[in-house]
Amino acid sequence: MKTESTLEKILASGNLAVTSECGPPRGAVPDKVKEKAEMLRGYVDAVNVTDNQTAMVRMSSFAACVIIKQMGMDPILQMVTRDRNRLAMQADILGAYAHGIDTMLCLSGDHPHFGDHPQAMNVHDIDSIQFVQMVHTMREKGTFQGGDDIINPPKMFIGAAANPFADPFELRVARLAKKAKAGADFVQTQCIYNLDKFETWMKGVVDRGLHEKVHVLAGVTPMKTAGMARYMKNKVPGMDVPDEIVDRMAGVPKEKQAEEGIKICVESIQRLKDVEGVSGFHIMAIEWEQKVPEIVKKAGLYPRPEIA
Amino acid sequence: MMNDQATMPSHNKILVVGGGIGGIRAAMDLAESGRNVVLIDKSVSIGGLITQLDRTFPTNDCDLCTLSPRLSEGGRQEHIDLLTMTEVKKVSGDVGNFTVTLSQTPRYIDLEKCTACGDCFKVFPECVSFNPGLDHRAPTCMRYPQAIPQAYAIDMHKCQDVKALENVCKAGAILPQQTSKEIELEVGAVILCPGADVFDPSGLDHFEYGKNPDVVTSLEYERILSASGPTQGELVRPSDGKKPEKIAWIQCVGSRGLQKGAASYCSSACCMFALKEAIVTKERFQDSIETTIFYMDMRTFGKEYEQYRERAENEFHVNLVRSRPHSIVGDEATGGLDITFAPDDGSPSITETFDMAVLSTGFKVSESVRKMAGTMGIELNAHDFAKTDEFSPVATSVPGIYVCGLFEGPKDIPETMVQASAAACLAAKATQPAVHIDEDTLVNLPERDVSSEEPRIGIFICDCGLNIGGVVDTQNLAEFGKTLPQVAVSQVVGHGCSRSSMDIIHKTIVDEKLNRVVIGGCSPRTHETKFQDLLQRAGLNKYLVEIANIRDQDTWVHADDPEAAKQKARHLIRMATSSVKNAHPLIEHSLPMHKEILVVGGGVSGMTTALSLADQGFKVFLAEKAPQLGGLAGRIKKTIEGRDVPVFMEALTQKTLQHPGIEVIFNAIIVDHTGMPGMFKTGLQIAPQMYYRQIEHGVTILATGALQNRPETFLLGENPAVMTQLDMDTLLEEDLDRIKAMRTVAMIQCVGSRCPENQNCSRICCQSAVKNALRLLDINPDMRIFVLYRDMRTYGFTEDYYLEARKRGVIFVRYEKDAPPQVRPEKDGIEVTFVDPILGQSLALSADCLCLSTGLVADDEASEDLAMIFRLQRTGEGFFLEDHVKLRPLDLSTPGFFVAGTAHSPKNIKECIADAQAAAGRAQTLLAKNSIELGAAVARVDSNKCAACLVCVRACPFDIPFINADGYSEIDPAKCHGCGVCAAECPAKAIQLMQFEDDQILAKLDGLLERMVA
Amino acid sequence: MITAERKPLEEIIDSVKPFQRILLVGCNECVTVCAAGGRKEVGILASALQMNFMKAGQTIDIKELTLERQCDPEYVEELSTHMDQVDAVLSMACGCGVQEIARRYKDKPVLPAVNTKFMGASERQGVWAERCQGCGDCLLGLTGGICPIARCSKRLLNGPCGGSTNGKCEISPEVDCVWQLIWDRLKALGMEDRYEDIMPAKNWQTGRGGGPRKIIREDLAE
Amino acid sequence: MKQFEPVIVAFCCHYCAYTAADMAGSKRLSYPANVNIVRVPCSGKVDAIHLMKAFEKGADGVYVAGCLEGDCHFKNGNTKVARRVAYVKKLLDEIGIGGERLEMFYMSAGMGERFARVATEMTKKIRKLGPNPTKAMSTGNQGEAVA
Repeated sequence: MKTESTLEKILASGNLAVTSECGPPRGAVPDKVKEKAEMLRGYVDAVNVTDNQTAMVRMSSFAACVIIKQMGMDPILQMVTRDRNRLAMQADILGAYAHGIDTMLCLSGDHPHFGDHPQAMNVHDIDSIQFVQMVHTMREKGTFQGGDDIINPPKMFIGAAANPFADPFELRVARLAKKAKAGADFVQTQCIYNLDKFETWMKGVVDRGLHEKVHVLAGVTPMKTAGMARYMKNKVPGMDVPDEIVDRMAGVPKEKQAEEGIKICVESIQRLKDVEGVSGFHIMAIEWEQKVPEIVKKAGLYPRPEIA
Repeated sequence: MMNDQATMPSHNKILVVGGGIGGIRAAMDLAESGRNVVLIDKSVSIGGLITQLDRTFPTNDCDLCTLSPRLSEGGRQEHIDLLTMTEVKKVSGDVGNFTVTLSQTPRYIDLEKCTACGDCFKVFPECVSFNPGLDHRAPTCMRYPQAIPQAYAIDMHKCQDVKALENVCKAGAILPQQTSKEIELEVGAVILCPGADVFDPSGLDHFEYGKNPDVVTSLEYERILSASGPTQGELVRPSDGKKPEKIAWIQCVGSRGLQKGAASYCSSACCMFALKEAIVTKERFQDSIETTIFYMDMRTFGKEYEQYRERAENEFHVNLVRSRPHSIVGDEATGGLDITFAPDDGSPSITETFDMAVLSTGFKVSESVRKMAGTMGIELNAHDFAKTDEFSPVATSVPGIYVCGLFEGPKDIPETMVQASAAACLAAKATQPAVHIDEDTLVNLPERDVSSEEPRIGIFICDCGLNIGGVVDTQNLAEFGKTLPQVAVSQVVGHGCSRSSMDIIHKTIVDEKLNRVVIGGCSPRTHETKFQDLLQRAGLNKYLVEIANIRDQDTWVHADDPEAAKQKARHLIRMATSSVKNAHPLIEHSLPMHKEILVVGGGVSGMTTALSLADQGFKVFLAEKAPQLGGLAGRIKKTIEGRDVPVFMEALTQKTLQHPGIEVIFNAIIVDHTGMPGMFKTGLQIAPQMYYRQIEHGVTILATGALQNRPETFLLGENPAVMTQLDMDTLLEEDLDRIKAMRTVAMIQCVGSRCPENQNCSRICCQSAVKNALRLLDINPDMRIFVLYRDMRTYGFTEDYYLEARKRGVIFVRYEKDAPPQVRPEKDGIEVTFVDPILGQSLALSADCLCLSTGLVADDEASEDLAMIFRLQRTGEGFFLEDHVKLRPLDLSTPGFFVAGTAHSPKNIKECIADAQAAAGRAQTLLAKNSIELGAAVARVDSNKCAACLVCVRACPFDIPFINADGYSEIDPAKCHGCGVCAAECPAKAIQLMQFEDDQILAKLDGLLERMVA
Repeated sequence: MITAERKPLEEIIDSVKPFQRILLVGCNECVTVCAAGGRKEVGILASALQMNFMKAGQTIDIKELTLERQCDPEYVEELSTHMDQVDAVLSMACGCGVQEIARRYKDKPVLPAVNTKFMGASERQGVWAERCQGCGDCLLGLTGGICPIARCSKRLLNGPCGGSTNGKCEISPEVDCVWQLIWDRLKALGMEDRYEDIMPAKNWQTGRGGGPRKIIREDLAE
Repeated sequence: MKQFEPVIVAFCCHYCAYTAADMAGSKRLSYPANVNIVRVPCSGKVDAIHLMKAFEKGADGVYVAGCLEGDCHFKNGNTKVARRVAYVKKLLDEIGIGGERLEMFYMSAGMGERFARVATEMTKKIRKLGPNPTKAMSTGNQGEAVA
């Protein structure tokens, strides 16, 4: 084992891993964090804690992770290169690890353009791949990015994001390869609605044997309404929602659409289970965490394996 | 230069007889194409009939002003040898080498010495005569202010005390002993343009002309209106000097065989003449005067003339009464004139009282001209006009002697100009170009370097007769000019463009050492070059003049508010003055001339113009969009005179195809065009492969023709019995049996013409109808033929055929615009219902055939594309718009472009051929030059300011600027088109457009907006 | 070239309000080329200011002058003769010019009339786009001659983020995804494999990270 | 008090608008004397500075008249200047002179009537707008530029 990470253990055991996420509140309200985390207890192996998601200020991922850790659950510390330079990032990693946080996700982050502080300077001192590389160096070499030794280097189980749907598509597998090369242990993908396209990508991944180097957790997101489906299709960059899905959502009466969304989500998981190279699922139920248990159950991923 | 033949070798000399506008045009065309000309006129100065006109339609310009620049050009042309008071005695020999004997009656004045001071006249008014009628106080024998030559003439018989007269002249220019002399010359060709007399109505007692002073001819009325006329342009009744309130015009006096001694033909020009006089009268007095024209048919058949008539009726409220008054009787009591006439609606005669009556007298050949023709052995037609062939409109029966203008047949100014150029073209063929003489070196003072001088501005204000002087006080304006900074001289110069005024300006420039000149006059568009030339002659760079357009853009448009006009005139003068300060000398560039010609269109006009040019050794490209030559004329069988068109066309086509100098390009579409006169590049695509070809040429002649109009009315295209006149023309040759079978034929005129869709009169339909009617009767004498018309427009000699048709029983019935005939299909025929104006009730007739006179319309599609590609202006109907409706009828406003044939307006074959030869003649005037003079209005880059930013390179519509090896923008003055876009976009202000530099433009604004109380 | 854009007139007007006699100075280099501060813009601005004050019944005395280059002391020296007749200088040059004038004429207020934008190229007449951020350590050789630092919204050096859609950037369909461009170019050059080398974290010292920069050519410097 | 008489500057291209003005002359179509023509070879020659200076010097209204779209004797000078006119209109708004005092018109050489109509309309419009604000304060300048 490279790390103490529960997620690593689950994956190593060959079980399909399940992660979900919890967006920290836009205020100093620890109970909100607890409330959300509580819903997921027992249904997921680890909980992603987002870092100023969509460039909106929220409680820091680091602090929220600490709260969740204290609840005896396993948080995944998300961190974006947008808001910190390499000093700040390494400092937080040390701090987090000091609180027993051993799993993290390295991202570049949404552009401030989309957030509540469009005027903000975006740092991007390093990019996501260099970020992965940096965390990997800290773990394997025990040195800071600058080269100095670290006393008790943090051993992080390193995750990254992968978007199989963004352009240029032909670059997508290579991009994963790069992240693997940089030292990523697992990737969580963008929400998958276009399963065919995902399978094409996955095939490319398998052909290059990348799934041996890095665990791929397929991202899924249940849709609440046809409106949401349409929005994701048209407005969210790098999101690929086929018309069938939109039509299917629109095809059912309003009050039944949420249900339909869950159905689609579950069916996707069912199908993806059999896709070679998929080693788990990342269920992103944005502000809808209460539905995660239902999905996990219906998808036959419950109960979660007990790992000592 | 006068009377000096030494400089001229004879073989390339051409004699032009008659110094009217036609003669001047012919002489100038020849001179410009390098031929030497002897221009003779029997009167004391040239100008002819037109110099007696006040203004001409449609622009109602003052004709002296449009003409005079031409005249002094005529005087200036080094190739022209002008002999006045001279007539032809004898002509012998034949084409290429005629020997002519001229006799010149004494002027008793030494032209070289006479300064036209006028002293002789002041003391001895009786020995000078002035005589186009109505002349109470013989002002001077110079018939009009811009006379050429600029000298007096003496009538010695009238002179009592010759000695005293001699002494009066300080210049010692009076030569009492002068005697008439004979001059003999060798010439290659002769052009006759002696003009015509007008019918003398004094024989017609029922009009009281000559008895009652208030009955005048149209020409005399012109003189009354004319600023240079006896009444100084005041409109007064000759009898009592009162301003008339009701004026009547009576048409066809001496024409259309109406009165005793009247000619049988139509004089063609009188209808427009009367309309113009009525409009000008209305313009002067608006509603305080009533104008009425009594006419039989309103013959406004020329280009856009119909619209002019519309304006007369609707805008100016000229009453048009269709009737022939049978008498004018003076009313002692009222002092008025009682005119009695029968309205054409059949109602009984009416008598109405007018203050003045104007007789629209027609043209007739004068006795002297008839004699002259006799001595030359020229065949005359039944009306004593020179006989010409329909297929060779300006050639007389004697090879080498050509005719143009009124002597060829009654016509108006544009047609005269066309024939003049045509005659010039043919005459030029018979002669060789003279050695080119560079005019500038001959007449110009050496250019003075004014760069170091402070501006000394001279302001010269034209009164342009009443055009300017009648609205603003020019004297006062000149005084105002004096108050402006750096103005050395400011004065009024009468008709600034007149010879005398030009000389005054010339002298003032020299004497006062002026180095900048402002002319307050008419538009720079028409007169700038004239004054630029004047500066050059006076030793100043031609770009040191600025023209303030106080006529076209002030007095003409603000006549209703003299105070405003006055202020604006001051603005314009101030603007020009402050701007001219910043003007500086510019040099012009020149390029070699391409002598090839591109003719677009292979119809009768295109082929004729191509041949006329090719015969003189020019290379012609003839682009035809169809796969064969011929055009519309190729579908016509017979002319009205019965000539066989197909035979003629076949010969023409063969000649064109076989001529080594002509390259015919079939299936060709024009796709692009660049360049300037003398070096055009035109791109063609040639079907079927549509391959691209570019042609380099010096001039372009558009002979793209027109289309036969086929409006979907009167069952045309639906019913086999309905056809156009053109169809009938074919039928007459190809299906005699069908013709023989017809018992009744109806014809409807003005179908698709003179209507909202097409305001134009198609000109040729009336004669085609008459032509076909007569041919029908030839085949089937007892056929009943009805012609339903609005106005029969059988102008000129075609009137004879109209007469003949009536004699032979063709029934002509008039219909009103708003009550057109109705047609209904019948079994084997058409029922035509129409209102008989006399009976006032509608009649129906069953016709075996209905023949529609549909006339011609512009080929809108084609002409629109061409107008776009060549950047030409078009009329509302889609015909190409000429540069000057009267004086340059075939020149398009884009230099280097000419139009011929029906692309200009509807015409018959004869007129098309004249056009074609004329266009060729006009083209030669350009092609004769060996280099293209480029204006100096080109963009210039200041390399010190240039940031080499490429803005000009990208902005130039013609891709001329480039960044040169030294790293700044360079603009080749020879290629620059002078639009100034680069100058306007340059962010470093490193580019200036010469002649329109920023400081000049800003100075104009200063001049205008300077906050000073005037 | 350095690009700039005239400031909103209102802002310029406010900045010159306190002064009576203004020396309006243009520059014949970059700002002329990008139509922000050449002779012509100087003329237009002068006229606009003039009118604005006339409107209020005031007059302002504006002297127009355009220097060959405002970022060279010798050229800036040319202003010296005018300085005693003006209360303030309004510069239409880029920031460099403004500062050069401020450096030379210690006791005169210098006001910027343009906003200096970026180092760019003109895409076509009237359109300029950012191309370089002067990082001081050019990596264009590795990215097919297209700069991800200047042209990627996130300055990503190792490939497109998940937001790249149809060759456009996630922040706006008006903006090209530079990594799409780079990738197309690498393919065109047959250098696809280059892409998989990880570009190490950038050393920003050579750029702004290293503080204000200077170039000294020993052989030329005096 | 006599009605305000604006001074209007019309930059006219030689080939179309200026010819149209002459045409209006030969047809004797009267229009307000307030319009003063400055002749340019092509409307595309008219510089933003010329437009600004015209107002600075006290013009109450300014317009540029070029050939009909597509008919420019120099291909596209008229559309080029139209863009400049739009740009300067914005500037004039910014400094409170009012962009509506500046206009762009198109006409062919034959359109004497249109020239007269445009001149009349523009004058009417500027009369309504009143004097150029730069003259408002400096006393008594109103009719004067016309006087």
